[in-house]
Amino acid sequence: MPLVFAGVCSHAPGIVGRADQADTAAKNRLYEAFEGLRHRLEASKPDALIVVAAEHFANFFMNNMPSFAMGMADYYEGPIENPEWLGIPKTRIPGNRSLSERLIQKVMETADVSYAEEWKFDHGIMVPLHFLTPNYDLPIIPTNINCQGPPLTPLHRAWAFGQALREAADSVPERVALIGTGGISHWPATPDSGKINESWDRQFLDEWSRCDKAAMLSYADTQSYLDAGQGAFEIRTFMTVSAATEGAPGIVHFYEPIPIFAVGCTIGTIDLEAPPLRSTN
Amino acid sequence: MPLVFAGVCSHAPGIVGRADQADTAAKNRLYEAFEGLRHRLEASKPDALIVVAAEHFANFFMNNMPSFAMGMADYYEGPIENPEWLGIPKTRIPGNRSLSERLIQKVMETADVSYAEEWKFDHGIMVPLHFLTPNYDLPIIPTNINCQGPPLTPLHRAWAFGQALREAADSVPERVALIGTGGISHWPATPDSGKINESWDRQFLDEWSRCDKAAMLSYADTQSYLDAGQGAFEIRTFMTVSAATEGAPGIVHFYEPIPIFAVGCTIGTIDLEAPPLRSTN
Amino acid sequence: MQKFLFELNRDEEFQARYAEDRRGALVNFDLTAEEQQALIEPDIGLLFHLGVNGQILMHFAALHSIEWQDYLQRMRDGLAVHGPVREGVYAVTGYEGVDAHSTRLGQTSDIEEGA
Amino acid sequence: MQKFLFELNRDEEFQARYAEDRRGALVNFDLTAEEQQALIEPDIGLLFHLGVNGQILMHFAALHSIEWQDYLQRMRDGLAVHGPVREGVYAVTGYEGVDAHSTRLGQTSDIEEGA
Ligand SMILES: [Fe+3]
Ligand SMILES: [Fe+3]
Repeated sequence: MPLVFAGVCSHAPGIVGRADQADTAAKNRLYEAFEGLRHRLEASKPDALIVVAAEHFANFFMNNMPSFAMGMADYYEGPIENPEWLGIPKTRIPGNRSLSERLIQKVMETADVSYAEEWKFDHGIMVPLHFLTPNYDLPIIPTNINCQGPPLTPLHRAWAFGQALREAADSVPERVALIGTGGISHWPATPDSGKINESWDRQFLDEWSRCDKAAMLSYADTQSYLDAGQGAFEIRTFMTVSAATEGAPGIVHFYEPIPIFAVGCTIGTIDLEAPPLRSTN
Repeated sequence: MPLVFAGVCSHAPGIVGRADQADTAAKNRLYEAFEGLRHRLEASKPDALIVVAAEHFANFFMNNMPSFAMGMADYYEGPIENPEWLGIPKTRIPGNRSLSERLIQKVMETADVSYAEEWKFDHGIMVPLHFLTPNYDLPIIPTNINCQGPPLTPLHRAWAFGQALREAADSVPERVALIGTGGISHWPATPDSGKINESWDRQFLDEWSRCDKAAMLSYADTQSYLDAGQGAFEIRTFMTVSAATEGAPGIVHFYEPIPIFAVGCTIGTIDLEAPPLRSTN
Repeated sequence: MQKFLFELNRDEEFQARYAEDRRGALVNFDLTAEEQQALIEPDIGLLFHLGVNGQILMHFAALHSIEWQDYLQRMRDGLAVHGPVREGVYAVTGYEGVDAHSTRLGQTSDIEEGA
Repeated sequence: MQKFLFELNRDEEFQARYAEDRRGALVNFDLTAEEQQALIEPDIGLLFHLGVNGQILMHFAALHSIEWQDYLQRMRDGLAVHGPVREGVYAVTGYEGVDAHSTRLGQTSDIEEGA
């Protein structure tokens, strides 16, 4: 049935792991926004949640680095990181192998994916789940886009992947929800960690909220790197959600740079009920 | 520069590993055909050889199974199998990382590939190289299509991959050669090993030689499995070569069922100089 | 089970550990007692019946110096004793065998008998 | 070198082996003497200079109980001592630092000092 929910959020490990070092008021504002996102997700009564992530060399390495990967298991594990470091205990996360298989076969019609019967979630998936499904009771379909090891997934192929995900989600009887998770500008795990280019972020989020495909596809990695750090390569995850909901407006519920979390923290949803946007392409 | 060579061949491990158990005359006919293929390849003066293979759970497993993979290293190793069992000693095979990177980036424009900085070649690549580059002095660009673990790469995506490979090969200054390697009908490593459906093979090779895209894309895996065994899933490698040379006729230099080699042994090349075939689509 | 064999087939160091201590090499894999026993014997026919892909099993058989024709026969025997492949799609098709097939094609095949 | 850290980060058993015998855990990886020494110390700054991706290095630092701010400082020190990242594309941009940045945004950041 048609996609029941689509949204985006940040996943930086500091959001949970360094929560005690943050400005309390800023942290609380972010946590409330995550709470709001959880309520919206729950209200959509999903049978499963596709997470479009950009993992950080936890499962996928240069010996076999997929442009796109999709999980195909009945359960997963996470976090792969030290639980004390991340502030999230190790747990088992439910999947849905049958649903994964049907989605993967449909996606494979137009995009080429690696499927994975094992997957140890890193903070890129665990931080969103920690806030959105704190009881780990919603089956997760993990997906990954290579935003880390060049050659990276081209932006226009991330768009094609988003379209393929949408067709797949609409083709199954289950109520499928979708969330994309990544940083916008940031310099994670570098000496510049904490740096955030707020105006760059606000421009990207403006384009994202208007589903401006041409504008979003025009970001070149070399320029993004200079302006917004290597973390900005993760805009692919936000764009995949745009592609899956092309023509529907995005709502930015929260945006605030929080340097100790090393990212401009973002919470957004797509208004799937709104009249289609006039094409900007 | 434009692709300098394209061909296809079989790769069954028995061709080398069980050579002493075969009918001597039949074995000699096949080995002569391989020798002819080597001469044609050498005459094209290639700088590198792309091998489109269908490996057998040597590097790629269901924990991260790519639809398409391409090697990106300066050297590889092989065979991964026991050298006595395969009849080919362990060796180091040259690659070309720079060329790989440029090809991969071009292919990624339209097909989504996993890149691999490590690759231990199995018989699927080693048997062809044993005959075609016996001194291991030609840089190899290994590529792989998932013909083993379902969900398999869809046939029409293998076609798209072949087109992408061709565009990539034509875009680099190097003289690039291409070979696809797989079985046609066969039941490898099953109790029915040795079975060969000769009429099925001859029909497929007829379609292949006429580059009949519609006919080749119409093979459904469920039917191929019944008629031609699970080894027939490897027709994707032959079709990738057709897609890379669309409109050019194929020449079958050799075809003969040799049960102890467990496959209808096949050697073919594409006539890249011939006037284009009238479209059959 | 296939994951264990995949790792074993591609890693010589792991093969050495397995040679020394078969049961110890299995500890990190999620296996039933039946699967463990089949791997330790090794019972090629049972492994095939349990759903191990022949391309993976082939190298495991070679590691145990099981000759090609014997390997094929063990798979056939496994199906005869235990029934059709339990998981996966493989169905036997009633093949006449390499010897008869070669003869019909006018080829002689010089197959060594036994293991 | 990154492959070693990738394996180490994702495998608790491997972490235990590394804890017991750092040099022994490195034997199967194709590493220069400088790389080996940097991994054994561990010299976070040198590893970053040598081109290890920060996302990989971050967990290696956590494994050695190096606090976040100290980890960032060691990377900065590595670049100061050894020069820019030798392989890969990373270039430092002259960031003002989390404390100053937070203050400018009206946030207090309660960072623990030292390791
Ligand atoms: Fe990230
Ligand atoms: Fe094969």
